[in-house]
Amino acid sequence: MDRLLGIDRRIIFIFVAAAITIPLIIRFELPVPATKDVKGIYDKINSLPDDSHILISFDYDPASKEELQPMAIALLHHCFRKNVKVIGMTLNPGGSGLADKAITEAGEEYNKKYKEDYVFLGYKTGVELVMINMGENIYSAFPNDFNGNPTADLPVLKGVQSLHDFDYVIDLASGSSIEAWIAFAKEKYKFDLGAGCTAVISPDMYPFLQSDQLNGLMSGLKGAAEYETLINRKSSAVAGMSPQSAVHVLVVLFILFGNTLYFLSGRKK
Amino acid sequence: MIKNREVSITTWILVAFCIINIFFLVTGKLGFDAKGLGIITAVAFTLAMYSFLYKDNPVFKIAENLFVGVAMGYWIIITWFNILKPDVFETLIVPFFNDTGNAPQYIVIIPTLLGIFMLLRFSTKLSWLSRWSFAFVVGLGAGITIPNFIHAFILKQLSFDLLITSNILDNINTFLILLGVVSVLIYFFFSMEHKGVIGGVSKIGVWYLMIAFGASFGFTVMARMSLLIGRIQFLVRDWLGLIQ
Amino acid sequence: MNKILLTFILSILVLHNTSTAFAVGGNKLVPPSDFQAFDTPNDDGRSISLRWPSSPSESTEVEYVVYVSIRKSGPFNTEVLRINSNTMYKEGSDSNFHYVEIKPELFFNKESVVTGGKPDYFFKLFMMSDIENVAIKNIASATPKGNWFNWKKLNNFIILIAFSTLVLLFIEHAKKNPNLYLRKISGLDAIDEALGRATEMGKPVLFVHGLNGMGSISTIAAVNILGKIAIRVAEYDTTLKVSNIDPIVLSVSQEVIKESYLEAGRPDAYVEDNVFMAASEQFPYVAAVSGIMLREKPAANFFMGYFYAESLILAETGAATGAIQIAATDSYTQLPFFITTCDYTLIGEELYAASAYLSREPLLLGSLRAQDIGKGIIIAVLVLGAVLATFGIDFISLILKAG
Amino acid sequence: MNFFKRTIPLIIAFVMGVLMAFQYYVPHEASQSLLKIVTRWGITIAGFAVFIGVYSLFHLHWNKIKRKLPGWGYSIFVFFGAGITVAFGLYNGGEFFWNDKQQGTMFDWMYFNVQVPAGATMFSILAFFMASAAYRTFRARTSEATILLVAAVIVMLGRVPVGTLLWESLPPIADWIMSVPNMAAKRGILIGVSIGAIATSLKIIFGIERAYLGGGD
Repeated sequence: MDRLLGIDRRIIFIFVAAAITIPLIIRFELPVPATKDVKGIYDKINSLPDDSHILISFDYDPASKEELQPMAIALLHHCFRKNVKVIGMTLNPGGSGLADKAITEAGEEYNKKYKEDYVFLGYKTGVELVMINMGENIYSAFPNDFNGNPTADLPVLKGVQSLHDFDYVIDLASGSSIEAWIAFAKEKYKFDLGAGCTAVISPDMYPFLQSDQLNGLMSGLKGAAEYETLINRKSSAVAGMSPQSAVHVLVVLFILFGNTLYFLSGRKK
Repeated sequence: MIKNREVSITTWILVAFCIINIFFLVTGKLGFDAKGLGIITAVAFTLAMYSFLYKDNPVFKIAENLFVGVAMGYWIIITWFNILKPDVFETLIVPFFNDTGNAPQYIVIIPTLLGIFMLLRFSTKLSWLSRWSFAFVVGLGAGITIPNFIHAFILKQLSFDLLITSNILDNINTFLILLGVVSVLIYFFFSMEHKGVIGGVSKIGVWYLMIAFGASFGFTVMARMSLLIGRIQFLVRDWLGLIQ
Repeated sequence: MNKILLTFILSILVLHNTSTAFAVGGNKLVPPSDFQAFDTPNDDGRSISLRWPSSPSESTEVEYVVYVSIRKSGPFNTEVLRINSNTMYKEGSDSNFHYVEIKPELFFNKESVVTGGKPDYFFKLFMMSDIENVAIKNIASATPKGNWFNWKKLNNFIILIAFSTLVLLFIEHAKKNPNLYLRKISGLDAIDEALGRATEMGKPVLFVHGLNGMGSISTIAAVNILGKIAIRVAEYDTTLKVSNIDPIVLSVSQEVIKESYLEAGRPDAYVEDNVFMAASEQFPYVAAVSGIMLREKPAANFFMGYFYAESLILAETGAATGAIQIAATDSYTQLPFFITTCDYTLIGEELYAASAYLSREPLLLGSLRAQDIGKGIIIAVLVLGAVLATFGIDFISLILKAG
Repeated sequence: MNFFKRTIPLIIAFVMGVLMAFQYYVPHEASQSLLKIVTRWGITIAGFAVFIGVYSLFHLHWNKIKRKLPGWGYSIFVFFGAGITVAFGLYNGGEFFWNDKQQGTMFDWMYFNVQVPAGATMFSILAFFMASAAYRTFRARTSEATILLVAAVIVMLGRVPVGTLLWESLPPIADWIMSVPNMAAKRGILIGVSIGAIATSLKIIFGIERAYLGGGD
């Protein structure tokens, strides 16, 4: 029995790789019903009239790309379909390239014009300082966009003076930026805030959902898959749900198996 | 002996990697351009990182150190183009030397100086000047934190839902939430011994904490698996082209 | 802003009219009996509040429109508001009053507004349906003024003052009386037990620092605990190895341990090389520390400070070598992994409490006590508030309403 | 000299802290302008922090190379990676760094084909270790750990599509765990941590907590 427990961990690694690769290649689809929290964001964007302004803060970097980039793309597709004006920004230097790519590619797909229908403001550091400065005056925080264009005469920002003027703000976060957005921006400048985050931090967000400080939450790849289902544009996140299911079952089996052996062997260390 | 085996494993993997890529390039599956070569580079880095799973090895270490360097380089350049250039260079320095139609904004001198002072932290003689900058930023942060936290994380988080309504299920949940918040707070209460009622409630607090940590545990497993799924999608789809 | 708002409103109007053009028939509109304008309280001096009582002829087909002018005589041709007549009721007025806040300066060019001081603004309210428009007779006027205190935030301000006083008081108190009571942290007993076992087995003890530098409270707390562990280790004559990732934490740890050995009367037993930089990057750190665990098989592992994703691999490797493991971290996302792989885990603030308990530093003790009182008040308020609210008394929720 | 090294920073922190805390309660335009200016300055100052990161990293690896510490050879790659990225960034596709940032340059190529894949892969390695830990070490040693593992298993299965297939009630139970016990505990933690953060901020403002000033007086 000890030998069974003491197998080389590399054998377990092979199991994991197989549990993910095989369902990806075979491709079987599982239903991904949307939860209430993801629907909160979807419904909010759906309710926005044409030419509303939506701010998306891409506060993640490549380390969380696989969870948050599909989410960002699904969200952008929904916004552009709804003819909403999209303003992007980031508080994470490593995220600027990913954000720029997502926003530009989605915009081009819907024949939207940069500077008129969407803009990427780029990166600023200082987290809560940036938020408060944007809350007072967005042109003060971002005098130029990512490509160096002065923001003061951007048509896409017409009618927006500060954070309060945005019809909706969404934070896509891999760190503690959602808390900062709540404390220093949403509560201070009063606007609707939704969030998408890595699954690691999403359990910590539930108090804010209950207190309505967040009106919706997408957690991890599953959240992205739900959003893809809602906008009917199934892509990499939905495709990822079958391997996700398979590997979860594998991990649960490992836990059960390991604990059974542990109890059978008299709980010795 | 083991070392020899590992050297030969590495060599074989490298050879296989080269053959696959040459095959893709020759058949035109990957273009001999920035995109095709980019995918090959990205795959090389992905696989180099995964080699850590076999054991810590030079390939992993080289890839990791390169990654750290590139990430730092990216941070420097992005900070230049997004912060220092628009906020300092173009508002203060360019108008000072060239007539751009805008007068230099001399007020920017203050934060610029404080920013430069901050870098003096590494000097032995002038490091005390860096304390002025840190004091400014840290004091500012502390000042704005207090009232905003009281508002958003304390007052807003205190909910006084009715414990008795017509919906029994709601009542139970409301009670469980109240019990949970209170018992967890009591668990982190250090001025009283955990005995008697306090001890009992703090024990309940531990259960709540454990359920919450279980939830975080499940979600963290989910997160890491999602990252792996994303990478395998990249390898199987973008590189090998096995799926669409 | 103006234009967009207008086109937006127009578009709604057009849509709206096509469907309801024939809905209203012949009913005369009864305008509201009153219309008031006043400076919005608790604001920065840009907005004016308008208030008027509801009218019986309100419906989805009827709109309220407000025009503004900077002269009492008009012309009133700048539209500042157009709403459905059965929306925007004043909160808590049971739909008896309408209430809106308007920032009039947004509707005027800077030049047209009289310079020097804030001008008076004049407002005219109309009730409009497809068939008729009625104006409310009186023209309301007000001047926006900036206010120097936001009374809605009074509760917040009182909390700030009260809590500051508490913190300062208790730190002073703890300076005079360092024996302030603090409950025993159960994980601390386990430390002695683990050190005893290491001594019996003649194997080293490994202390693993988290990833954060000296600026983080968790690291400071970890160093405090390390100092106490080092005293015991010196007394027991065991080997203590300390792995670091930050050079400053490294030198601080070396100092602290040297002092502890001196305090235990065994300065000769201190070996500087046992406190070392394991690596400078996250994953190499994992690899290096895991390597030490596998090679030297320490009898006890301590993980203290702030950890990130590496916690899992470290604790797993340690568990596999059969060491007693004790973790202490305030990194909540990593706690689940420590709890399932370690024998004892100090959760969150228990780390600070443990460091205060061991070091008896007034700064830590005092602020911990002040925080406890804060928590105590919140617990009392939560329980009392819920009970009172159940009986229909919402006094507590009113005074604690976030403004 | 002590006045400049010690007193002035404490005064700055105190004045800034008190000013900004009180500013929150003052809605007047003057107070808003102050907030705007001060946060604007803060952003600019924070921008310089990149150089602190640069210095720490390079200093560390430079020391490794200089002292020929074990594994010093790998440190060269840090300089190499940073060097070419910065060079491409400054070259800016032929426009050089004093012009606006160009799209699709070698700098972007480096980002998308080195930093993105390596960064994204880094933490996915943990997926493997998590599975192996599940097999070898996640044990229900105590009643606490048992509760934790049971909750984890329910959530893990309930949050993926396969959960419904295994048992229909699994997803609702998982949702209940998330929004009732998990929510309550996380709210308790949040309130406790916020009180701690407020206390730390107060100690900084009153000059009791000085760790941020760095060592040496």
